[in-house]
Amino acid sequence: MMGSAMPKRKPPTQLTLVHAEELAKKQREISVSEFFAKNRHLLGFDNPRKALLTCVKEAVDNSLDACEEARILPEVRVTLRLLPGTEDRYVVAVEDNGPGIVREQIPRVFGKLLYGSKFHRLRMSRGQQGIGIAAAGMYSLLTTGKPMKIWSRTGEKKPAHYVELQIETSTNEPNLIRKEEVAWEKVHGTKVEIEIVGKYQKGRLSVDEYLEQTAIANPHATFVYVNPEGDKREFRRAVEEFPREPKEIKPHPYGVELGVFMKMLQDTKARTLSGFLQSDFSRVSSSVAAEICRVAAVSADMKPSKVAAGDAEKVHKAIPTVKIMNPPTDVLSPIGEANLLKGLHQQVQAEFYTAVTRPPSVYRGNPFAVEVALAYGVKDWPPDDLVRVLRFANRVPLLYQAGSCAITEAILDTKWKNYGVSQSKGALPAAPMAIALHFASVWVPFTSESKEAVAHYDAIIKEMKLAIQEAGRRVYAYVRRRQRDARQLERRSLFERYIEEVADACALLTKVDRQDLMKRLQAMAEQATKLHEREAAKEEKNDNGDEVLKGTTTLVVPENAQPAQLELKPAAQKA
Amino acid sequence: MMGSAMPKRKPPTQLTLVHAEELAKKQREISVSEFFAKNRHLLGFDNPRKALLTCVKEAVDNSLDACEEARILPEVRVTLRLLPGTEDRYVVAVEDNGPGIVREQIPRVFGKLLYGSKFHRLRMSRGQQGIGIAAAGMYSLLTTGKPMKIWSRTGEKKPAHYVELQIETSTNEPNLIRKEEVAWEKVHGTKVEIEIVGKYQKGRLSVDEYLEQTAIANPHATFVYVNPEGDKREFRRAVEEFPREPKEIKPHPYGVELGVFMKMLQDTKARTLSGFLQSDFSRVSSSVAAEICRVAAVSADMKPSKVAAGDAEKVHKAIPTVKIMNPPTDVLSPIGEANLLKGLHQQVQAEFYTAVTRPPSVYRGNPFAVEVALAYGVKDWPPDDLVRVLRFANRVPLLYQAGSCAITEAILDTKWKNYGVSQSKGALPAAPMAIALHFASVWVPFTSESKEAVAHYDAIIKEMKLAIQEAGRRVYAYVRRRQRDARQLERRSLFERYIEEVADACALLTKVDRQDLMKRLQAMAEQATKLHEREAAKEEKNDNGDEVLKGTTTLVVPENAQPAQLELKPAAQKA
Amino acid sequence: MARAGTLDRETATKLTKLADHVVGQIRKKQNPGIDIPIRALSNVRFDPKKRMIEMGQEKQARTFFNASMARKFMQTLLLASAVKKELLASGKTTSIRDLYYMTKHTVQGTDENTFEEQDESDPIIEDLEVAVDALREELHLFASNKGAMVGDMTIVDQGDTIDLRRMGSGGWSIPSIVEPNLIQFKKVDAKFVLLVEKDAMWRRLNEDKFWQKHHCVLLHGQGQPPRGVRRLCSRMVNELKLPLYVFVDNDPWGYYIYSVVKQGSINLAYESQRMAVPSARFVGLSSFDKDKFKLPSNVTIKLNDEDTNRAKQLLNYEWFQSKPWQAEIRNMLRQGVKLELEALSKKDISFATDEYLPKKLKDKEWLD
Amino acid sequence: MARAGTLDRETATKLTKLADHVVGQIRKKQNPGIDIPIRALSNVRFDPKKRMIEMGQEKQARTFFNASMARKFMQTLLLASAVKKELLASGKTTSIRDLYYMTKHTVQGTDENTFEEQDESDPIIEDLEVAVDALREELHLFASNKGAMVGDMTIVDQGDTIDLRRMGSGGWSIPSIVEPNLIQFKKVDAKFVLLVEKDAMWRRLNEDKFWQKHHCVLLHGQGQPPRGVRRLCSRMVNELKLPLYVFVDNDPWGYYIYSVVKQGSINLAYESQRMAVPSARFVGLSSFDKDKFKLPSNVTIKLNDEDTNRAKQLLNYEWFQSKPWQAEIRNMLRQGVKLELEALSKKDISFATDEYLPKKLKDKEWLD
Repeated sequence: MMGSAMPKRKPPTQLTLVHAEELAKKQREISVSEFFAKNRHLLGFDNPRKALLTCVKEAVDNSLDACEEARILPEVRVTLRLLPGTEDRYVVAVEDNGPGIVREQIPRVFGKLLYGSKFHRLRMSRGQQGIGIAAAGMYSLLTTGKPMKIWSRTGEKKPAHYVELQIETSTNEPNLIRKEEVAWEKVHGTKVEIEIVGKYQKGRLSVDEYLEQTAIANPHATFVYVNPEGDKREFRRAVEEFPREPKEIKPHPYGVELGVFMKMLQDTKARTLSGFLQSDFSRVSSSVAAEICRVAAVSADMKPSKVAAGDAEKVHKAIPTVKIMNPPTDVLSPIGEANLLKGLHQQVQAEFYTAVTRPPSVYRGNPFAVEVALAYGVKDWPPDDLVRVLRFANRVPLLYQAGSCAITEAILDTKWKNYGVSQSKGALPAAPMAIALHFASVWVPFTSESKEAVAHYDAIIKEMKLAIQEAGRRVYAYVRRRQRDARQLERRSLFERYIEEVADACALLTKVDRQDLMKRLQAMAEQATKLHEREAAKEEKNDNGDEVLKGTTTLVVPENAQPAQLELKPAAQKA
Repeated sequence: MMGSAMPKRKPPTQLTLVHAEELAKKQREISVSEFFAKNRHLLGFDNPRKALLTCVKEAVDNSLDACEEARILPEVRVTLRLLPGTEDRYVVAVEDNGPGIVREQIPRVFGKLLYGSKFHRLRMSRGQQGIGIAAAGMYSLLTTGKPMKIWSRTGEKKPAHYVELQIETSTNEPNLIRKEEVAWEKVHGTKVEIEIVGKYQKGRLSVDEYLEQTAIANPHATFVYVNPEGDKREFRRAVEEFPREPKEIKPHPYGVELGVFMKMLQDTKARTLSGFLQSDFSRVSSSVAAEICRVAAVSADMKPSKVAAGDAEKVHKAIPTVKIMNPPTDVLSPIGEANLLKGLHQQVQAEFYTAVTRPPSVYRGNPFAVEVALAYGVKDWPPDDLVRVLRFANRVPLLYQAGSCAITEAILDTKWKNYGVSQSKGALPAAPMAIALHFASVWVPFTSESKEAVAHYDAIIKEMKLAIQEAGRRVYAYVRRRQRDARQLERRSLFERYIEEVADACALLTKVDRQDLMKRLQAMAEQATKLHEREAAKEEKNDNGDEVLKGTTTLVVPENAQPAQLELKPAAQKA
Repeated sequence: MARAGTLDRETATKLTKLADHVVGQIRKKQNPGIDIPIRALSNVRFDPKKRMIEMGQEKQARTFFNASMARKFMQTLLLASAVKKELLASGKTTSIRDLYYMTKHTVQGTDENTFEEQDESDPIIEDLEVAVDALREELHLFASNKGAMVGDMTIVDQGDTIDLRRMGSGGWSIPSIVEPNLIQFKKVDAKFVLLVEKDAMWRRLNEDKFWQKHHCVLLHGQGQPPRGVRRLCSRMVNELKLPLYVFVDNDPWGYYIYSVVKQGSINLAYESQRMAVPSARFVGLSSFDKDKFKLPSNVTIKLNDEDTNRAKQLLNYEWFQSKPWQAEIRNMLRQGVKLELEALSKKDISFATDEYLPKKLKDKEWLD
Repeated sequence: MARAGTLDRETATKLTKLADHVVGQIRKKQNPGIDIPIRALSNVRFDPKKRMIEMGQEKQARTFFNASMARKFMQTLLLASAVKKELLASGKTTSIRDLYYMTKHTVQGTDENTFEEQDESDPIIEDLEVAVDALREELHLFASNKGAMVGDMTIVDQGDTIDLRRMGSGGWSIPSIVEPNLIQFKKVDAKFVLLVEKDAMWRRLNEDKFWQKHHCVLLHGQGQPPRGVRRLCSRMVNELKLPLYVFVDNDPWGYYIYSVVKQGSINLAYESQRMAVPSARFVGLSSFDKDKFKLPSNVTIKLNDEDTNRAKQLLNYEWFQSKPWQAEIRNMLRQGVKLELEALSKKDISFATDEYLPKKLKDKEWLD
């Protein structure tokens, strides 16, 4: 059919033949390191300033993850040093008190892309893809040619190891340059030093901002930060408890795609379809498995690898029609309403704080939870300024690409006018307000490997909006309560204020005794005020402002409170 | 020092020890297919609608690349078919008249990520990373579990091969399901069929739009498109010549980073530093190499692998101080001003067209060229609408992520008010105008693997802005000329129009003869108009509008021209 | 100076009664209140027999011990006492702005004023008018002086006899208060009253001595006629039995001016009894005049959106339901243009005096 | 009807001369043009001796064969011929809006009108006034009627004798054209002229018969006084040798009204000769009156930004350079408040009549 539709042309057959084989000779495999070396902007190494931040971020993420897996309260030290005589050569050093890394693993963890413990499991952690810190090393190699330096020790009775290594991009394998046992005062922990071409600048999108926000989302961690000017800042932990330990989880049946499902059927160790559904997915009991097979009209006892494509499709179609419990709550480790509120309160001075942690939900078979903390009435707010948004994914602050992040979209999409906050079309709301939103999941769907923005899944945006709306309702309740308090005060003195005017006018018009009239009116005013307080109480009952705030994690700062005097006990906590 | 800054705490040593080793056991290598299967939104498979477009795009890109390498004028047929009885299952078929693929290569080309001929060389082509078509197959597998079907034939005397295959994600290797020789009426060419979960919708971001724009950027290709409703559209080629063949190139010394430079020193086959500089880089003659070594104060005869780190750094620092020619023009294959203008004229009806191809420039060692075609006075333009932007990279239209693309930024950053076009702060200009910008390079720095936006390199944005500014100046010249024409026309009739009124008034006030006065005034009006034409000519000389347009690739459409009557000979062409 | 006549004594009594009622309630320990007829659209109706817009019977109690009303209650009594003491007692009149200043003072023990802005006192004055059933003029309050009058008649204004036949080019400036105790009509030779919307047309007609030739009273209100002009028209129609003709632009605003003169306005419905002239007749301009009098097309002005909307509203008003009026308004909408009085000058500077008005009156070509 | 007197014949001659000049140029094959004195700030100056704002000597030639001037050239001649034919010849007067309608028609062979909007004809009328050196009133054009007058004087208006002592509460409505051929002064017992900004205060003073007790002429201009009122003041001052006192609000607008009455305005500088009254005196309100007359503080109104900017501008005007004026304006700025005439009523309804004005006049407490 194409022949008739297209103009006839004698094809140069001979040339083509040669060419197809020539072409074939050029085909080659590409190493993943080669790929990312060429595409390093994908990993957050777009420019020197961002590269500096990305190096710090990847190292700190690894430190925090390691500490948490080992149940150690993290103490992380970040040092930035400008090499003397240069304008753009920095040494980034990150040191933790984590469990350390066993000698044999050090080269691959730091010198190989797509290597790690976090990719092949569904478990909430900062790192996910096994790229981060090795990519920092690769960037260092590309820009300065210098190897990474690693110190690590796993315990009191173990020696400390010192390693220098480079990644070999053409093979994606580590290249060990030096290794030795050294003396190190730390009992356990890891330190990494990377030399890169970078640029240090304070303010928005800086290492400083990243650490401030990291402290908000990790109130159980202590950070010490020395910037290139030698200034030291310490962010002390606000909470002495460990966060709940995140657990590994099987995929949830909702949202698993047909092709993936078919592959799982081939790969499973289970011997029956029913057993496969129970063992390879979370929240599938034997009765749920039976119900799925019944709806699909497929035998529950079939050997999974023998399930025909047509039957697999029937089973896959049956899954959404069967009610299956949401993934268990305890696999995620949200920051928690009280801790998130404390974190925000330490960074932002405001009148009113509230926090909401949503129950977990599911997207594409992955459980996730959304938390929002909101500070309203921020001090010294420039008029008409848009709300400040702090984005977090698995406790990591997201600084870049706000515009393409689902968190931004959820805030934009919320009808803020319903909560008494002004908002222009398509813009963030304008109010003296900071919103921190934390997205926690066993798998965060980032829009790129540089992990700067959460992708737009409907299920995710819906949960985010529910959390934001709840926080919005509370802000509105607070604003209304404040207005009501002002009204009540006024009502009390209102009648008394006007008694003299009314008595004067009546006396002038009717010649009655002014003093007598005033006495009578005053007596009535006292009565009336009481009456009005009763009415006001009724009115307030209709206005569910207080009802909204009751039992929520909310903190109202008295008007003249000194920050130091404040006791940080949120008004009430949810169970 | 950390010990003193942080609160003392007894570390749980024993636990840690165990943990470091436990952790080590969990470390595993990650296959690149596993990585992208999980992160498939990175490759453009975010949702069913976009997935459909991405499948078509990857297949069409491959077809066009193959045809061009074999110097065949491409004829590509795209068919979308909705599987009967379903709402979201589509079969995408793309068939070309290219050179075909030899049998042995078919599995790896279609069934392995990061495999291909285009990654390891610097040469302008559509595909770059060896991911595209295999990723489409992987998406098909994930959503429908169905294999890809491939037909290919390399010449008249060769048999046609039919292959069905799937990618094995855990190993990133192709899994052959069926292979056989078949009868095929095509003498040479390739056809691929992929079954996916998708969504077809017309309008913005559709397959239709993608093919329309592809036709603009590939005026030498013919496309036949059958949409799921069975409607057939044909985009006939507008040009019968091949585009200039792009050439492979060595990296240019400007912009090569220190780390990369040091690695190249290790890997080179050259025996001296001077030889290395000449053979492994483009545009380095022996005298340029000598000058670099002289500035660096490093011996030109050193064996490259023996060059110490410090010396390598000196040489690297010397490179930017030595004048080196820009990469050769002929490695790139720009569309060309005349062809780009023709392409735009076929898609967009307007009053004025102009096109600018900039001379090649360099970013990070890669030559690139920018071309802009602009249509002004687009017909039936909704008032106050923003300009329409068509983005292209290596002849491929970019539909998504306009907001994060360097092309958009370059247009936003241009001060359109200088060219008589209104523009709000931070917004695109508002005018009945379409701008097509083509970025051509041996290596396009996309912001993500889904190849939707060009990354923001200063050198790139600068070139883009220069091209846009040149086009903007021409638009302004055209607008001024049009205004001037209108003014002249008006001036001619102005005096005559009022003669009667003036004569009437004078006659009424002074009793002179009305007819006599009119005759005198008419005679004077003729004189005056001539005088004014002289003055206008003087004025025009000062206004360099025509000067700006002289010698440019520009087309002005007469006001009442019928599209069919138009002869598409641009006014003048640049050498 | 005005004398405190019977009318003023009656008004004073009304105000005293208001306060008596309040004092009585206080003594009975009831929440003291003033009943105020509601001045909203909901309490207004068109009486098709009387052909007037009138206020209904609904009232609202303004009580003192009610947080949202306390301040207004105080203000109502304050204004009532000021009117009695400062104006009725002295027989003087003043403007509503002046009364605002006179009653504005600081409430003792606060930094609050009895009134903050004139915007606050103006509606309370209207409340007081309806609450005690006394027109603004009876409360000795005047609006701004607007409008002038000449004609075949003599009047007495506060004792001064003024011959309106001998007022030159300026005319007698019509005051805001024209109640019978101040203004009386004498030696009336006029056969009708002609109310002109614009002063330029009035001046043209006066210069042409239209009133002399046609024996009429000629007055204008500089646009929407003020209370004094409307009240004077109403008095001439009722007391002298003269017909009233209204001469306005052909646009929705002109229709509206006519309709207010004729049946009163919605927001001042309580004044209709004394202000409205249900027998008033509309002598143009009409939307049919352009054809009838062959006016050139470039004297018309396109209706804007506001005009069109306003005209469509008028179509629905009860008092514009007669067939001729529906035809008139629909014709304007159909043509999409309006016409100003000045358009008549296009034919001839004295076209209105010499042809247009004489023809309209002779042929009885008015709308009712 | 006005008679075509000497003045009208002179004006007609001026218009003819204009056209003669144009015809002469055409015959000499020169580009015909009309010299129009420039009415911009650049061509205006304050004459400190005469104490008037006057127009300078700069002129611009408006020629026909110039693309940007052709239309205006045509319009100027068109208006000149209409004034002569329609107004001067018939002795009638009209409004500038009317003249716009009268001269608007389609230019033959085009769909263009001679004027599209009144905005186009108004400035051409002003051009014509200065080009032929004839005031608007001499061209038989009037502005809107505004303002009223009573007082110890009789006038003759177009032959009608009007006793301003017997005008009741309304007064004589001041016409726009008050040239001597129309209005004459008779039986003048007044000793001075009092021009009041607001009609409410005028009414108060009239009700209190201030003019009777103090033998004066009392007039108001309803805000910024219109041309008729200003011209009448100028004539009374020049012909009857009466002093003029100006009584306005204490705000920048009040200062401005006074300054226009006294030395003319910048954009109508060419009228100063006939309009301005350099001897006019400002009797208040002054920014010092609040203390002097012990007015309560809540009658003041805060200056807004526009007030403040305007006051600062006035400080720089040549005609406000005298020490007392600088003190007056600076005191207003320092206090940050303004004061309306109504504020005087706060003391007593007739405070202005009985105390304020008598004291100011007796103590000669005016500003000059």
